[in-house]
Amino acid sequence: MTSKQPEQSVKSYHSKLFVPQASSRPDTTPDFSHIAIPPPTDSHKPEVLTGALDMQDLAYGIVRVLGDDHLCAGPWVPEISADTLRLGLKHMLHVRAFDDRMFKMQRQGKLSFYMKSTGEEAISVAQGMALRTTDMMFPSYRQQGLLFVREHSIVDLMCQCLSNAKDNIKGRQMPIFYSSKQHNFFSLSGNLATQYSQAVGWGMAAAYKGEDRIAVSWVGDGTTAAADVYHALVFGSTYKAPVILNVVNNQWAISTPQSFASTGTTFAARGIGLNVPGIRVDGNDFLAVYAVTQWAAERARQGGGPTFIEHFTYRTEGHSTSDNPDAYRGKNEAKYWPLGDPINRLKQHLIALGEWSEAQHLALTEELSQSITAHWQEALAFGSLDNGPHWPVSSMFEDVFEEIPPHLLAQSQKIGD
Amino acid sequence: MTSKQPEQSVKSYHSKLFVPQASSRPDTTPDFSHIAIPPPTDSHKPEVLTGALDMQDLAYGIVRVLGDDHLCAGPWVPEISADTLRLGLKHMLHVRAFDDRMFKMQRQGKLSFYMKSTGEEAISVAQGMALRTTDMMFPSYRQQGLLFVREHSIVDLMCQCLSNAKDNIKGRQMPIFYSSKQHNFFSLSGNLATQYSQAVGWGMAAAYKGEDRIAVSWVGDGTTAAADVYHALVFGSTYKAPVILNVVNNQWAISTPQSFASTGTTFAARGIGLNVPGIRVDGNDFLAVYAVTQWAAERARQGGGPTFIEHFTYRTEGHSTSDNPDAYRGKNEAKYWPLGDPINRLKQHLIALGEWSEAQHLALTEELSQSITAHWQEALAFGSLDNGPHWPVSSMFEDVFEEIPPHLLAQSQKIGD
Amino acid sequence: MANMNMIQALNSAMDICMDIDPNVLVMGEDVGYFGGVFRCTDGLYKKYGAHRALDMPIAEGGIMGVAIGMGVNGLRPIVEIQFSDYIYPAIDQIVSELARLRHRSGGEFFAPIVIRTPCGGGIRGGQTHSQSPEAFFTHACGLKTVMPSNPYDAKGLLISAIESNDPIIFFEPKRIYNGPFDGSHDQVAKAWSSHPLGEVPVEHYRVEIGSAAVVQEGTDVTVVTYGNMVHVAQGAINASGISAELIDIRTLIPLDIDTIKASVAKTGRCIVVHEATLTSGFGAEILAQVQEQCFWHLKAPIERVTGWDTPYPHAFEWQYFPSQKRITDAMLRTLESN
Amino acid sequence: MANMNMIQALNSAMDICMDIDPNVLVMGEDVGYFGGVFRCTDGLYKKYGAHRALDMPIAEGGIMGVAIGMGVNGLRPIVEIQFSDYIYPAIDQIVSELARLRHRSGGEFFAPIVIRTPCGGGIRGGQTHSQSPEAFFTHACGLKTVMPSNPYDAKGLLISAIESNDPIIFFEPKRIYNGPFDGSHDQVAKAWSSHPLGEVPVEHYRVEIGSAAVVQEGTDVTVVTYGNMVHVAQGAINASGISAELIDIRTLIPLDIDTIKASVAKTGRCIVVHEATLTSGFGAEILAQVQEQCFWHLKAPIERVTGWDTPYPHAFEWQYFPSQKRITDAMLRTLESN
Ligand SMILES: Cc1ncc(C[n+]2csc(CCOP(=O)(O)OP(=O)(O)O)c2C)c(N)n1
Ligand SMILES: Cc1ncc(C[n+]2csc(CCOP(=O)(O)OP(=O)(O)O)c2C)c(N)n1
Ligand SMILES: [Mg+2]
Ligand SMILES: [Mg+2]
Repeated sequence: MTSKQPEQSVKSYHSKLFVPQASSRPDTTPDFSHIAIPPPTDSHKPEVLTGALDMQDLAYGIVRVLGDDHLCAGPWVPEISADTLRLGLKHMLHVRAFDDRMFKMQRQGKLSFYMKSTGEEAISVAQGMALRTTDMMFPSYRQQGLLFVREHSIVDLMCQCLSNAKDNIKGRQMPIFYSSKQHNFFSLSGNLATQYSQAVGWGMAAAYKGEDRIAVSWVGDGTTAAADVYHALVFGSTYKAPVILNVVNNQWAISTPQSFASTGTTFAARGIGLNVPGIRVDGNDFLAVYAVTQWAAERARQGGGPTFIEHFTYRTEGHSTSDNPDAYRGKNEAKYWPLGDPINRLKQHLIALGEWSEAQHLALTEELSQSITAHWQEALAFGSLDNGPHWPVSSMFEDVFEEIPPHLLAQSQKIGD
Repeated sequence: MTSKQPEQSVKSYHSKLFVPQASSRPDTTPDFSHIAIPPPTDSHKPEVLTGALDMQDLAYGIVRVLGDDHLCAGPWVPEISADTLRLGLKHMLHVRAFDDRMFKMQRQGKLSFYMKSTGEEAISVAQGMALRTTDMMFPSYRQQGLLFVREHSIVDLMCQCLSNAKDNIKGRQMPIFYSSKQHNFFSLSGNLATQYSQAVGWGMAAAYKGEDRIAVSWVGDGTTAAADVYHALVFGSTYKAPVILNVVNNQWAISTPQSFASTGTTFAARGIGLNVPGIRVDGNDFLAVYAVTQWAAERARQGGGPTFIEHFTYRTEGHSTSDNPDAYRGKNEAKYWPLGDPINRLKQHLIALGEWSEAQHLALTEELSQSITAHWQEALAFGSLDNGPHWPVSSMFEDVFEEIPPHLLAQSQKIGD
Repeated sequence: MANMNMIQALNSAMDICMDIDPNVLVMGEDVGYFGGVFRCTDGLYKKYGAHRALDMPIAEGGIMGVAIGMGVNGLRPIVEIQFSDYIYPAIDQIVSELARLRHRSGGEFFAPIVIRTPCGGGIRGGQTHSQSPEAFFTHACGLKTVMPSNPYDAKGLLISAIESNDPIIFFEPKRIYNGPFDGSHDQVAKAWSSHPLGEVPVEHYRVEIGSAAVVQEGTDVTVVTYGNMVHVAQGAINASGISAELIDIRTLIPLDIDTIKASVAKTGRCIVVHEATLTSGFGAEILAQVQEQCFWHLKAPIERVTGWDTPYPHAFEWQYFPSQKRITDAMLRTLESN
Repeated sequence: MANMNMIQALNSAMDICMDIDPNVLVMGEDVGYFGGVFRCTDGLYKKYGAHRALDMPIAEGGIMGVAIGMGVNGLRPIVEIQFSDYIYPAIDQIVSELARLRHRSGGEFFAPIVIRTPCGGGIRGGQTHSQSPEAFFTHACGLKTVMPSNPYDAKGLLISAIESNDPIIFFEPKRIYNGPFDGSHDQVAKAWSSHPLGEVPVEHYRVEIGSAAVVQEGTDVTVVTYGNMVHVAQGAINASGISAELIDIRTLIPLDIDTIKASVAKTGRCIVVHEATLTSGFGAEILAQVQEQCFWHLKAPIERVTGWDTPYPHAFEWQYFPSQKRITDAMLRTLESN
């Protein structure tokens, strides 16, 4: 079958095509020094119904509250009690402990897959806390923090990851593809971005029904390129849907740097031309995220339509259990990230306020790690992917439709074959 | 089979959903008085490699050259001879005569369908003239003017509309879905917007090959909502593709006003957040369109990437032969359009320059109308949709693939059945 | 009862459902003020307002995404895709999201959406206004697929679809919007008033999704088809005098295979007709099921009469559109085969 | 000759074609610096540069649109869609544009694109990393659809695809990237070095698109399949001792029906196996063609063994993935049927 090679039709080219660069690759030293980090006092806080163009500066700056001195400053300082901050810190620590444990369990072969949100915990936790529990969340796969805020059972999260008999989605999806109607947490999709325009539709329905609930959705920096993100902006803006559209810019999309999606500017800027205000916020600053989310939620409830929020953060770990980031980015790039770690920053703030101590922190960390261990044992008791028990096999044919139609019934009867 | 009605589950709602309005409906009087028309001297002309954000004002203003006095003014006055202007005028008159004739022929049952570009002739004619013939065009369906500029045979255009034996696309598409590789005019698609990202890919290939050809594409205001428009902006900006991306904002998308796509701002603004400069231009001003196109082409050739141009114009006639605009917009809305008619404006300019006269205009109009009639007779001689001759029926099975595979051969042999 | 064409019947279905349930709304390109390019939503804007007869930006993918979110929030959107040729930008939201939502969420979430879309050729629409993409949707589990062939079924099926909690793709063969069309393109068009199924109850009724109709009984060959082609097949049967049993499946998914089986058990012969391209068209699935379930009854190979595996050509519309002659020839071949 | 797994074979095909022709380039999500999430484009970035192993934004629809434009401008893009489950956002550009361009432009324009995409299950990927959407593409005329089952074919078919002027969807069953997998998930995985077709010429060669392979001869029943399932079927045949003729179609469109016909004419019995969901899967088309063309040879109904009509479930992977047992049972049923 071997045939001779076709002749070379043309010589090689001298390409003029521009191809974006990465912040670092394994053979280069990470360098984020070009990123200007403004002090908290630099940004302004507009009225919630300000026109998108009139608050354009917020799309190109970085809204911050926690300064290098770990104290609050600037116009965005939210009204928030020390108790609430401590609760936020606890949720973040809890998420991190959960992530670490689940990741290890995957490495030990107990889970088929896992994805951490390390370094990004402030975003989902602060946002979850700034929303009302009646608000509907359409998350991507790195917002597990929302479920901690909404007090989802930890055991049940683990059961989902284990696809066992207690998995509320009946073993149908990979680990971390949570769904919880009870917590107004929409079913995760493996297909990136699809939930973004759905959130807009959900918000339109709320407005149509005259309610004041809002919808909130999240995508990653890489995912901003997807059509559904544009659809969300176009439809959201056209009908002034009560939604918050978040971009979690953690600098990487698997191995692809944000430069392949940002077009050399900020993500926050993208909404303005569609009349949607854009705000770039320090995603590792719990208080700033909280404040910006409150502002956007208020705008949505007042009929001002969507806000596009870029959370400037960093994906400290690999994309998932399936990749090794050292193969595509500079070693320890996270250490060079200029905005620090969200947990440490909130901790230092509370300590600076005299509301927290290293000892308390250690104790809480320990307590959470132990409770995670206990929950894991509890979850395992309900079964695991490899060893079961699972839902009955016949359950696979349920929920394709509301009622099982004859052809699926016939198939379900054959499965014993 | 009649079953009883289900009970009403909820009462009715008090909707808070925002729904955009039309510029007019049959029961209201058109009113465009909210549109600010700046004088030609108002805009500035930046260097071609200016950053998108640094020329943002051009996205919110209107670049104009021809003032109310029919004379040129402002920074965008292009270098252009009276001969070239007269040629432009001739092309525009030619397109209009062609459109009028084809429309009538459809009404007489000779064509299955037709679409006019009345009121928008300056855009395709001036742009076509400002480009190099080696530049590749990815048009929508209302840029027939480009083919007049590139001196496409008029008879052959008509043959396409007639699907006759001389139709270069072998009777395969509806009237006006032209394709001309020879004229670097890409095959029209019935699917809106798809050509937009293709143009970007074409431009990327040109850059990859080290050439300085550019690609140019067009969509309508309504079509801007389509995913492919976003794709074109994201990919075009990411790789700085040498392309010009045009939006022909003729205020309507069939029965839907531009307000369902513009999100309450200009279309030109949409590119800026993706680092693509946006320019809104008076689409009925031949000289302004010409100048802006030259600028964008130069930017693309110098490696500056895409420019997003909004042509502010008006669709004077119905969407196509299939609709009656009086059913959905105020009667004679075109008369209220504040930017006039492109042919008349260029004519008045040439007259003001002393380079043209009413008599010449009349003579040219007459001459073109006669030549169209002659061409129509010539085209008809090659056949018509209803009466043929057409391409042989078996040609239908060709070009599905480069070579006809066995299963299609078998089908083509059955067609005699 | 009243005389209605398909457009009026569909309009009546939507009107009734909107009147009953404020969660029902229609949305899509030009469906609001204008009432749709085929006028199916005419009058609903006036009666129910701009919020419930909702004009939308030209982005089928966006329309679907938004509709799903609305559905999750309790509404029952009826989405119009202006031509089924333009449904592809929405395929990801339909196949990856709408179809799978109930399953992937363990039954927690679902979106009760009807996607109405005109399909099929015969109107000189060329390749982008003539397609019949129904087979794509039948391969994506979780969707029901419906295509009525007359005003009575159109209204009854659409009401069932709107009231169903499953997502439904509702194809409307545009060539028969105004009258039954038996493929005789050179004859004067008939109106629905000339057809018994143009008599339509003005009130609410349902036609069950998943049940086929035996259009006319016969003994020698079973003709299985749907949409447009019901009338072309009927024309062929009548003109040829063959005693054929004509089955209008009406619903592709779930397919009423029992009705087909009973017929083929009787006739022993079967042809399947559709306008969509041959390869991997829904005809293949029907043929496969008949073969699997009626093998021992078959006296001749099942034949398919379909559109060709080419884009729908403007000039050769009537060579592409399956003709009475092709159907008759297939019936005869089947009858002669022994 | 060298020992290669599928990944290496595919990589070699791309490397050779890029070396010959500067118009060939690879593009897609993570295909550049990183070399693809399955490593199929590993090393090409280093060898040919960032311009020819082109990382791309996450927008499959945009990638396809851009690829078409490149193809029209003389390039020969090899597009990787990271998982075939994510090909749907690109369907409009594929079906409405890529597939129709040559035809609609009267032969003036075309885009010689290969879309490579990993498909199929067996890797605990759940419903969005396990799909087999090949049937969708077989219904859209103008596309060729290929799915190799081993390294030798993978390389030869991919070279043919890259050098073809027709658009080609090239499915790569990811479960067999690293070794042939016969469905025995509880056994130690085999490597391609244990399989004769893991021996691959290092130089340029082609395997013809549109030709099936008779994997092993047999007299009693014909098993028609492709991709993953070739190995599962082979396992079933070997374990059962049934004299089955195993056909790997390799190309879905155009289908080498002659090879299948010759076999069924001999055996009189046929089963069709694929991993994709049953209804309107490509098995229906194969079954239909066999029935149409071999009716008088058939001694038993043709059976289909396929994935179920449900999304691919995470927990029940091995109840979903067609097993040797299901294939053996179908062969036996077919043999017993008389
Ligand atoms: C439509 C689609 N295309 C591709 C993928 C594969 N994929 C999964 S995650 C991912 C990267 C996403 O990056 P980003 O949006 O930045 O989110 P992050 O992982 O950084 O949170 C890709 C390409 C997918 N899931 N869906
Ligand atoms: C994908 C797609 N959706 C819908 C249509 C139907 N359609 C044809 S033209 C049109 C309106 C386009 O309006 P606009 O973009 O403003 O262009 P104009 O007609 O004003 O030039 C629509 C909805 C289509 N051709 N393709
Ligand atoms: Mg990211
Ligand atoms: Mg328009």
